[in-house]
This record gives sequence, structure tokens and C-alpha cells, in this order.
Amino acid sequence: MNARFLPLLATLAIFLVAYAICYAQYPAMLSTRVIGNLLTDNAFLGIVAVGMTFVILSGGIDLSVGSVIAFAGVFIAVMLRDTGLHPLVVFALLLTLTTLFGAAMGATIHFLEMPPFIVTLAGMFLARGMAYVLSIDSVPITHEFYDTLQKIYWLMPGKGRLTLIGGLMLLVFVAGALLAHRTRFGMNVYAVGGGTHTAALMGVPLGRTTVGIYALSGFLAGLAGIVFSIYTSAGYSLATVGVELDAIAAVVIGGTLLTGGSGFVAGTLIGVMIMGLIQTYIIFDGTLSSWWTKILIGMLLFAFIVLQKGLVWTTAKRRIAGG
Amino acid sequence: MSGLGVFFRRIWPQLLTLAVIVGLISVMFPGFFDISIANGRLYGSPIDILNRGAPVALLAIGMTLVIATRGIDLSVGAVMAICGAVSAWGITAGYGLGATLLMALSAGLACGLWNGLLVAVLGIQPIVATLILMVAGRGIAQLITEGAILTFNHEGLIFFGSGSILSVPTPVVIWVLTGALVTLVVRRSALGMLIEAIGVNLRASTLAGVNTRVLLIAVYMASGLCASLAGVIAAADIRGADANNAGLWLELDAILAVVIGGTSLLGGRFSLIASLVGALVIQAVNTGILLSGFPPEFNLIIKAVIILIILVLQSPAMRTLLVFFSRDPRGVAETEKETVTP
Amino acid sequence: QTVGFSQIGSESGWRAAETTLTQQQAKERGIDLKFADAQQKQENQIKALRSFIAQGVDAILLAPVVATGWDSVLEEAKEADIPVILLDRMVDSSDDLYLTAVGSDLVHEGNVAGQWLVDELGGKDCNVVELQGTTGSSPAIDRKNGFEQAIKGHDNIKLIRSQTGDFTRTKGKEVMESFLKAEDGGKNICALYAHNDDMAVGAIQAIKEAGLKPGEDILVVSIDAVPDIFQAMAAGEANATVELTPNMAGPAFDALAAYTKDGTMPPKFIQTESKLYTKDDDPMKVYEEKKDLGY
Amino acid sequence: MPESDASQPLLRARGVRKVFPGTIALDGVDFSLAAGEVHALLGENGAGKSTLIKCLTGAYRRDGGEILLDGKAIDPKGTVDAQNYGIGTVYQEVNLLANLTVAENLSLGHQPTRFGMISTRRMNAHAREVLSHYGLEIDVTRTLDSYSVAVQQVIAIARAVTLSGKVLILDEPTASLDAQEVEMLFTVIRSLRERGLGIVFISHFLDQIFRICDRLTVLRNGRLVGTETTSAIDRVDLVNMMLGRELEHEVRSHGKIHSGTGGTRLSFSGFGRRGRIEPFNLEIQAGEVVGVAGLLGSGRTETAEVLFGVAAHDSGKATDGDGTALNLASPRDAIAAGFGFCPEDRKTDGVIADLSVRENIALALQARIGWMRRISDREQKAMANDYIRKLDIRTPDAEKPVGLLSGGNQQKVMLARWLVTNPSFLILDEPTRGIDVGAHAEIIRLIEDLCTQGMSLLVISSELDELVAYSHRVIVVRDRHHVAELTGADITTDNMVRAIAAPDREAVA
Ligand SMILES: Nc1ncnc2c1ncn2[C@@H]1O[C@H](COP(=O)(O)OP(=O)(O)OP(=O)(O)O)[C@@H](O)[C@H]1O
Ligand SMILES: Nc1ncnc2c1ncn2[C@@H]1O[C@H](COP(=O)(O)OP(=O)(O)OP(=O)(O)O)[C@@H](O)[C@H]1O
Ligand SMILES: [Mg+2]
Ligand SMILES: [Mg+2]
Repeated sequence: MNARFLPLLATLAIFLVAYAICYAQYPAMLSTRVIGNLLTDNAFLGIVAVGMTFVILSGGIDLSVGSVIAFAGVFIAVMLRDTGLHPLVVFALLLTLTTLFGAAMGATIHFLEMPPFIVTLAGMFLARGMAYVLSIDSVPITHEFYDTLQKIYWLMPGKGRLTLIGGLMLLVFVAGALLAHRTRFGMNVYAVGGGTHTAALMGVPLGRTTVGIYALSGFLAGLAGIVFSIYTSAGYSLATVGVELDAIAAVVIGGTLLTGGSGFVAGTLIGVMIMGLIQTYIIFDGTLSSWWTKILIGMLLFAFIVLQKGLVWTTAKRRIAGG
Repeated sequence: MSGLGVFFRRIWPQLLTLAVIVGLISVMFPGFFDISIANGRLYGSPIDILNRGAPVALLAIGMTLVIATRGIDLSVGAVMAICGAVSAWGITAGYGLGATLLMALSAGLACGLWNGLLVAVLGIQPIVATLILMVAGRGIAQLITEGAILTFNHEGLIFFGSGSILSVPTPVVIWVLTGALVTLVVRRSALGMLIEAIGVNLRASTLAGVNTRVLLIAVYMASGLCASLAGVIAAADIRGADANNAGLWLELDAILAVVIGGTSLLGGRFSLIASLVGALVIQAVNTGILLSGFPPEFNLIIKAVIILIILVLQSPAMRTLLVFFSRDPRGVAETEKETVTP
Repeated sequence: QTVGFSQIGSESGWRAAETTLTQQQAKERGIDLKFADAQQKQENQIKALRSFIAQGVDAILLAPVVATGWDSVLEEAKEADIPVILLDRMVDSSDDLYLTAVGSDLVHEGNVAGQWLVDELGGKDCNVVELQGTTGSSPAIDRKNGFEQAIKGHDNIKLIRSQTGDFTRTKGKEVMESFLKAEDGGKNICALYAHNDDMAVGAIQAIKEAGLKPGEDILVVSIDAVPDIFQAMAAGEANATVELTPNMAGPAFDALAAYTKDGTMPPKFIQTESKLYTKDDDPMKVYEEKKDLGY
Repeated sequence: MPESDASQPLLRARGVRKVFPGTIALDGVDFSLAAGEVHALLGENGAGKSTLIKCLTGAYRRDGGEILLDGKAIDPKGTVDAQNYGIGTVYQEVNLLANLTVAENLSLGHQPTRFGMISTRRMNAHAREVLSHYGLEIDVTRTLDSYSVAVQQVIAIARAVTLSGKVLILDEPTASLDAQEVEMLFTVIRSLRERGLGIVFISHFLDQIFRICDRLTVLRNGRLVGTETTSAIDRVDLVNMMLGRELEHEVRSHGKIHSGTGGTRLSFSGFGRRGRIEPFNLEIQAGEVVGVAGLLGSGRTETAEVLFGVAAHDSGKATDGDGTALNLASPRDAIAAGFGFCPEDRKTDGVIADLSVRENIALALQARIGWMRRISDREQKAMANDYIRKLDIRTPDAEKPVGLLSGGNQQKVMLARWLVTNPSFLILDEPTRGIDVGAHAEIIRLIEDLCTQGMSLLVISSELDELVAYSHRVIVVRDRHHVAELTGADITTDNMVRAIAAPDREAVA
């Protein structure tokens, strides 16, 4: 077995064990309802985390995604309220806009040689600022097309629902995995993450790749914004504050190294599911105060990371010792 | 003196930025430079910038050191909340001022130690390692205050927020002194060079015998200590510990200050003074927005645009362009370094 | 009986008090309360609601972070026959999706505060500065509207500056400092309206540090009625506050009990009183009453 | 093969200029490469060889001059362009991506695709097939960093060869290869030459130059000294051309004056680490040079790392001359015990690229003194200038970031870093890798000087001749075992080769 897959397997193992523990305590955790919820409730996070995976694989970071989701929601809601455009047209407009926004950040990062952390931080302020300017109120979306979208789901046995957005997230993960592992663009992303300078010497088109990565992240953030607007049927400029940190945490828990160059899109899915599991567990428990909730989330984050490190480390060590 | 010359060459972009922003504000708001003394304390908008900038300036000191080692500390905001809570709790529980301060500073050191251990011993990447405390820290602070704003009326503690020394507001005195002290320690000893060495190449530094582990931990502890000072000031300022909001998102401002100060997020060469100027730039922008009277929904956009402009102007590529026009060979040196690291 | 409670978060003392009181009320009635803190995020609240439904609780209390976006999850609750009661803020879904809503009218609160100022001034000219809540939050929007409605038509009152203080003391103080500087050292300002007491408390300190007397040189009116504002009022530094009671759960549980017993439908909106407190209401006594409620 | 001289040059550079602050790296250099020739590029460290290559391939923007390919002016804006023109390059220092698999490294940018999707199976098969030409039978689906520098070097060469349609440029490709691998490489080069490729070959090994190259071009201080046909020039002339002076002290002097007269300095017994190096015994005298020979990946570097505490030993113990036990759990412990260690991979383990030459030299000493007592700028500068002179480090001044020095000069800075700490036991892993003839002689003389002064050295080198020149004792490592020890007159290249190649353990005594 290849050493590259160790972190991924470790994460999967931890997830399964954690789920088993939760199940032992609350048997309802294994209902299709909970599973359906995990997919639906984390759909927007999952989608944006796929984009974040690419960014992090390339050694960058994108702090703007939370704000972009909020902007997307407000944009859609305001457009649907004030113009007669069909939602699909608005979606297309929005995706173009967020993709361009991402591409602009990528271009700034590459051509002005500025660190991604800072560029996307400014992007984060900018996107939320734009959302404020569009509307500070939360704007409901009443278009009947949205009702149609929300009504699309597959009722699993046990009353759990696999919703459109949950399914879309899974689709994005599959597409993301193919893009990352089976295309030249994906390889270039890994190459840039392995070392910009070396990648350039090996002939990787740095500019194109960097712009592409952030454009992809912007596109997926826009898509996540659409999903979020379907999820809440509204646009709200204060929504999804700090989602970028959740996405980063999911990517990292999923076994991708923040230094870039190593990790898997599939790991991110498990990361997202682990985060969802933690939250579900805390809600099922229902006795934690606000502060203990935060502390527990922090501790579990810590436990997962240490466990993962430990697992990878001991396995790697055994392999060396075993020859 | 060549030392001073080098120093100014390093920080002139930051100073210039600050001057331009202050200039802009004073054009928009002519009364800007009016400084008087009220209640035995200097009073005026420039003083506000210095005073309100205290938390970010303090955080930026620690953050600069952390970033120089190629790390990052996202937890400083939460640590501020913890230390503010500890000081409020200590003083209301009747411990003396000395004991309370000691507890608050120890809390900051302990948080730094935790971060440092995760980074240096467990080898967790700094963003993630400090993200843990960023999430949990606010919870810990709330645990101490039980979710409420823990108010106090102890004059001694309040002095740290709204007192003054020789009419200079105490927070200003604290951050200036801390900045000077840390600069002195770091530059008069070999710490500065060792920290830079770690930031550029951790492995090579270890092989050269640098005690990288201890140094990394120390750097995070310094950051924790700075955060605790900031936390005490923030709490003393409003005479209460607000576990939810104290230092909220200030870590981002601190990082921004360091970057505006020209220290690379990839570690290595750093300048504390430039970071402090960076912190003042950010606060000047904030204060300027407040004085301008624009509706609040524009705050973020204005801030984002100004910061973007500053960063773009300071970016290496822009410097190349500038050099291209001025034909200053020194600038070329810096550009070439960015593009090629053999 | 198991009741799930999805709280927004713990962003202010007032909300901490609401949580404490809800837990107390539940305990008194022997209800098993499942508490979920959403950390200011709607998505977390929706997750919490879905988990409550999956868990099969008997009823759900929801303090919604924002008015929009609850339709589908409320429908799910309805399908699962779980009554939902809204606390302190409204949603804009159709009202057959929830049992009842307990809360105060935010616009009304702003109105009460504005009305007080109008009455207090009695026609004198007055420049007002406003400390808004978090930009985009419904209390900030509604309290601003309510206040503006109240002062409309009173040309003696002018709103000269309005800036967000994020509902926090620190920002309240910082913003007030700049207001003072921008308005001629505060001589230009005759009254302060703050969207919550915390910002007012911060602003009071800023006014004092500028060498002015809050409560006299600058009138201070705010909303929430948290204990600390009563201290300030007792010291003559604040003038008025509008109460937003943190005990929303009491009426909610009563309505729920009646509903589960014999299906009595409560009214769709149970409005709590927006009581105005001034110096004349013995602030110290109110402070003593309130100070242990977990604010 | 001299036929190449006649034909129109394949690649031609005219008046190439490149200026770095404080240095004119290239000053109007002309260079021409014919199809079907192997053309050597020679010069001291810092002469501008790598810079010329980088200008030719667009990795640097040149400040002047023109480049012609097949008579047409080209202006590669980046390495991609160069690759598209059919110019494949191996830059100095392995420039591959450690996080990608071997196969991915080989095919990056040119992966076999089907319907836009990369076919992993075909990619891996192709990689296996390519590497088999170099006698490398490795798992191509493992990441590059699971292999040693040497293996990586071979992969880098393989990649460049597959990419080069017309021109192949190799910048010190043999620096980390052993004799066998060099043979393999030469076979490949010859067959490419047959196919009409033009090959640029940079090396400091003159033997190799004479064996494989048709013509050679010498640079000195960024200027062209001349181009000659290899067969028309002899060794001494060539060296004079490179140095611009006579080499005072030819390399192979047998000056082993001391041979461990100072008594035992260190002894290690049963020293080893599971999975790295089998336990070994080693005794080192004061003033003795112990050479370590072995094939690539045989465990020489591991020996050094275990000794220095980089990978702490888990068996055995170490004692100093008096028999007191030494704690060697970390590099710091080792340094405290008076050890020094110049690692082989200077890029990742050695230089602190952004710090100045001065700081790099002072670093180890400063770390040993502790952070409290700072070595003053003046002392640091004096120290640095002293070694810049002694080791002839080519740098405009001591403040230049070390990452901007040429490869060989970086190596000298590493040496200086340890020499200032005045260690009693210095471990050098491939100290002469990438170092020019002149400096090579310097370093060997330096090693001899140091041991006369009583310093003990452990020197790992792939150049057996060199080991013969200065070692008092040679340890041969094979498959992570210390298999043989040669002393005195037994130290000959033949004996070493026999020990390295011996099928079973007790081969040579
Ligand atoms: N990016 C750079 N910035 C500044 N100076 C540089 C840079 N790259 C190379 N130099 C300088 O240019 C000169 C030529 O360096 P180059 O790397 O071409 O030498 P070289 O002939 O390849 O030497 P070696 O044999 O040691 O590899 C050296 O003095 C070096 O210090
Ligand atoms: N040809 C190879 N095939 C597979 N693995 C190899 C090969 N060469 C080296 N390795 C691996 O690399 C490891 C590193 O070896 P090490 O660096 O100690 O070798 P060395 O003798 O110092 O050689 P050198 O320093 O010249 O590379 C070896 O233990 C081995 O696992
Ligand atoms: Mg070179
Ligand atoms: Mg080696």
C-alpha cells in the first residue's frame, strides 16, 4: 500500500470509529434522517471546501469564500426581487461574477506577487462590503422556481431525505476528485504546491494555474452561495461569517497539508462529515452551554488532528522498521 | 550613520503610507490635528489613533515574531478575551492588582505555551494549531465570565485602559514600551537572527545547532504575552471583560499590520517597528472611516479598498515597476530575489 | 417532555440571561431542555432544528438569528408534528408553520426610545448621534426605523451622525470618541441613542473621558435594560432605557403546556412589554433585582 | 564526431549579458552548440555557467544579447517556452517536486491523456520504461522524496532527456552520481548524440569532460575565455584557462603526515539506529581523517546523521577520549560535544537562503554560544571576511544573501560555518560536490591542514580518488552495514571498489 494514502485512511478510520461511538450513545444517529441531514446541512460547506482543497493543495489559502457565499445570496435575492430574470439566468450571472472575482484575486496573487492570505483577506472584506451595499436587510426569495428546487429530493427509507443540494455536493466532490487527480490542471496544482519555483522550472504555467485555482474557488464559492440560498431561501449579508475557517478545518482534518502539495479531495469530504458529526453529536447531547460547545469543538479538533498524526506516524514507523 | 540609513530605507514605505492616510483624513476633517488636554490626558484624534491602535499594535509585536518563524497565530483574539476575563475575574474576586495582573499575564503565557507545544513538539501546522485555541479560547473566556460582561471598578486596573502617564494615555505608553523593549531584546541579543534563521529554513537551523524547539515555543509565548497585555487593556478600557467580543477578529488586523509592515508571511526578515507603523495605518483607516460620517454599510468596502491599494503599492511587482522608472539598481536586487531562489 | 432550544449564541449579556432564564423555566416545569448554541450562524440553527427533529423531541424553541429562510425546515418540523415556538425575534414564514412567537416588537422599542426623547426635549433643538447595532442585524434595522418614526415631524430633533458600534462596549466607546471629536468636542451633540445598553455604557465612558457629563450635557437613551445601565442611571449618567425582557421562555412554555394539554391554540404573537425605565424608577432597586439573572 | 564543427550551429548565443546587483554574472558571452555534439561548459564556481543556462532557457530574463536556434532568433520567456522549442534542461540542484510521484514528475505537463483525463496506468508504464534505460527499477508510484538525492538526479535527467527534441542541457548532473550511474548516463548521452541532439554538459570533473565532450567552452568571471576542441587541449592548459593562473598544488599529493598520533578522540560502539544503519563500531583518533566510501543509498549519509544526532541512535554508546560517555541525542548535543556537520543536501539542510553570508557563517557559533551573548556585527563581519578570503568565496560582500551565490560558493559558506566553531570532530558529507578544480584543491588542502592542527574528520565522498588522497582510514558501507575498513597502504581505489562490490560481508580486511 502506498504511503501517500495513509492520512486519508487514518481520517476514514477515525470517522468510522467516531460514528460508531456516537451510534452507541444515540442509536438515532444511524437513521437515514441524520445521514440525509449531514449531506444537506453541509452541502454548501462541502462545495466550498472542494474549492478550498484546490487552493490549499497549491499552497495558498482563500479567506474570501464565506463572504462570497453571503454576497451570492444577497445578489440572487436582490436580483430576483428587483428584476424579472429567471433564477437560472441569475445563477449564470452570479457564477460568472464570482469566478471573475476569484480569478482577479488569483491574478493579483500571481502578477503582483502578493501572499494569498492577504489578498483573499482583502477579498473577504470586499465581498461582504459589496453584500452590505446591495442590501443590509435579509431579503427573502419567493420565486416559485426555488420551491421546485427545494421539493426535489429522494425520500430514503426511514424518512431521511437526499436533497438536491446534498446530491449536488456529492457530484461536486466526484468532479473535484477527477479534476484534481486525473487532469493536467490538477497535476499542475499539486506541482505548484510542491514548490512554485521548481514547478516553474519544470514548465508548469504558474500564472494560468494560479488564476485557475482561485477562479475555481470563486466559482465553487458562488455555487455554494446558490446552494445556501436554496437552503435558506434568502440572501443575508451577515450569513456564513467564518465559513472559510470551517472549510479550512475540514480540508485539514481531511488530511491535506496546509503547506500544499499533498492531500485528497475525498479526504475533504470525510473532513466535512467529521465536522458535521461533531455538531450533530453536540446537539443530540443538548446539555452543553455555549462556552462548553466551543471548548468541546476545539478539543475534538485537537483530538482528530493528533490522532491522525499519531496514526500516520506509527504506521509509517512500522513500515520503516519492517523494511 | 549607515545603521539608521538602513533602518529608514526599510520602513519608509510604511511611514509614507501612514503620512498619506493621515494627510487624507486631515483634508477631509480639518480639526484632525487639534490636540488638547482633557482630564489630565491628551485628547484629540491623533491620540485616538495611538490609543485605539494599542491592542492591534501589541498583537502585531507578537505576531511579527511568530510570522518571522514562518508561523501564524490565529488565537491572539481569543487569548485577549481569556486574559481580559481572567483579570476581571481576579479583580472582582478580590485578589490584588499585582496578583490579578500576574494571573492575566500567566494565562497569556500558558496559551502561548500551548500553541508553541503544538507547533514545535507535535509538529502541527501553525494555522491549524492556533485555530484550535481560536475556537476553544473564546469558550474558555466565557467559562470564566459565564457569558456575561464581567464589570469591575478597581481604579488600579482601570488605569491600564483609561489612565495616563505624563498625560499620555496608558495604553500608548504600554505598547510603545513593549515595542521598544522587544526590539531591543531581539536585536541586542542574537534572538533576532536565530528567529529569522528558523523562519527561512527550520531544518538547516536545527542542524546548525539552533534550539529551534525552545525558540519556537518562546515565540508563541511572546505572542501570548502580548495578547494578554492587549486583553488587559481592552478590558480595562471598558471596565469589564466581554468574553464574546474582546479581540474578535483582531488576529486578522494584527496579521494585516505585520504584512503592511513588510514582513513576509513566508518567514525570515522582520521589522517590529514597521509592524507597529502598520498597526497605526490600520487604526488610522478605522478612525478615518468613523470621522468621515459615511453610513456604516460602506465601512468594509472603504477599508478593503484602502488596504488593497496599500498592499498593491507595496507589492514586490509594483516595486519592480517603480524601479523600472527610477532605474535604481538597489530595487532590482529585491526583485530578482523574489523571482529566483536557486 | 423533551424540548429542543436553538439559541443564536452568547454574543451579549442579554442573550446569556435569556439562556439562563430559559433553562430555569424549563427546570421549574420539569422539562428536559436540549440546548444548542448556533454561534450566530443560521446554518447551525437549521442543523440544530433538523437534529432535533431526527431525535424526535416534543417541541422546539427557536430564537432565530434572522427572519428569512426558515420555510423548509419549519415544514419538516410540521410534518413530524413537532410544534415550534419562536423566541424574541420573528420569522417571515407563513404563520401556520409555527405555534406562536413570543417576543417584543423591535420597531416598537425604537419608537418608545424616540418618544421618550421627544417628550423629554419638549421642542428644544437637539442634535442626536446614533450608535447602531451590527450592520444588517434585524434589531439594528428595526430599532433604527422605530426611532426615526418617533422623531419624524419633530424638526427640533436632528440625527446628525449614525455609525455602527457592533452592539459592543469597545466599539461603542471608540465610535463615540470619534463622534465627540467630529462634532466640536461634543458641544454639538445633545443626545445619544444607542441600539443597546452595552454600547451606551461604552459611550458614557467616552463622554466622561472627553470631560463632559453624560446624562446632562448629552442625554443617553438606549434599549435592553441590562443591569449595568441601571447603575449608570443611578449615577445620573444615563437617562432612559427600554426593557427587552429576557424571560421569553416563560410565556412560551405556558402556551406549549396549554397546547399539549388540550390543543388550545395560543395567539400567533405573544408580545412582551417594552417598558421604559428612567431615573424615576429607582434604578438601584431594578439593578439589584436583575443582577443575578445571568446578564 | 568532429563532423559537428562543420555544420551550422544548432543553438547559438551572442553577447549574452546578465547583471545582478554587485555582480556582472555574464558579460557579453558567445556560445554555440552544434547538432550531434557534446559541449562542455567550464569555469570556476561563480563563473556564470548556471546563469548562462538559465538565460538560454528563459528562467532568467537576460539583459542583453540574442539567442538563435537553428539560425532563427528565439526569446524563451520561460522554461515552458524553452521546452516547446525542444530544449530540455536539468538545472543545478535537483529541481523536481518531492510531493509528486516519480511517474508524475517524469510526465508533468506531458501526461498521456484520454478524453482529457490522465491515464495513470499509461503514465506509470511509461515512467517504468523510461527509467529502465537508466537501470533504475523503482516503484514509480511512490513520491519522489522516498528516494535519495542520487535517484532523484537520475530521474531529473530522464525527464530532461524525454523533453529535449533538439538540445539537452545538463548542469552538474554527475555531482551526486557514482561511477556506475555516470557510466549509465554517458551511454544515454552517447546515444542521444548519435540521434543528432546538441548536448551542453557542465561538470567540475575534468576526467568526465575529457571522456564525453567534443568541444568545451570556458567562462571566467562572467566572460568568455575561449572555446576549444577537447582533443586539442590537455588537462593542464584547461585548468589554466579556467583559473587564469597555474594551479599551484595538484590534487593528488600524498601528504598524510599525521595519522592519529593524538590518541583516541572518540569511540562509538554498537552505534546504530533501526531502519537506518546497522550498529557499527568506530574509533577516531585526534588528527585523523576517516573516509567513508560506498554506493549511493548504502547508508553513508545515515552514518553521519546518526553520529550527529539528526536521527538519534537507538543502540550503542559513544565515549570521548577519556572514556566519558557522550550524549548524542540531538544536533545540539553533538555540537556541545565539539562535533560539526556539513550536510550533503545543502539546499534543504544547509544554507539559510535569505540570510547573508555573514549570518550564515556565524550561525552555528552563535547557536553554540547561546542567544544571550550576541556576536557583534563587527566580529561577524571579520569572521566572514576572513573565510571569504581563506576559502575564496565569490561574493561581492558578506551581506549578500547566501541563496544568491553560485552552488559551489554556497558549499564553501557551509564549510566556513563549521570551521568558525572550531570543532574537534567535523563530519563532511560530500564536501567537494559541485566545487571547481581550484577550490577542490583548496578544500583538500584545507582538510589536510585541519587534521594537522589536530581536528578529526569523517569525510563522506563518492570520489574514491579523493578519499585515497586524504584518508588515513576508509570505512566501506554497503546495504546499511559497515562492511570493511581499510588502513594505510590498503587504501586504494581498487580495494575500495572491491569492498563495495564484494558479494558477501567479510570480503576485505
Ligand atoms: N539570483 C541572483 N542574484 C544575484 N546574484 C546571482 C544570482 N544568481 C547568481 N548570481 C551570481 O552570479 C554569479 C554566477 O553564478 P552562477 O550560478 O552562474 O555560477 P556557476 O558558474 O554556475 O558556479 P558553480 O560552479 O558554483 O555552480 C555568481 O557570482 C553568483 O553569486
Ligand atoms: N537506487 C535506490 N533505489 C531505491 N532506494 C534508494 C536508492 N538509493 C538510495 N535509496 C534510498 O535512499 C536512502 C538514503 O541513502 P543515503 O542518503 O544514506 O545514501 P548515501 O550512501 O549517503 O548516498 P548518497 O549520499 O550518495 O546519496 C537509502 O537508505 C535508500 O532507502
Ligand atoms: Mg552552477
Ligand atoms: Mg549521502
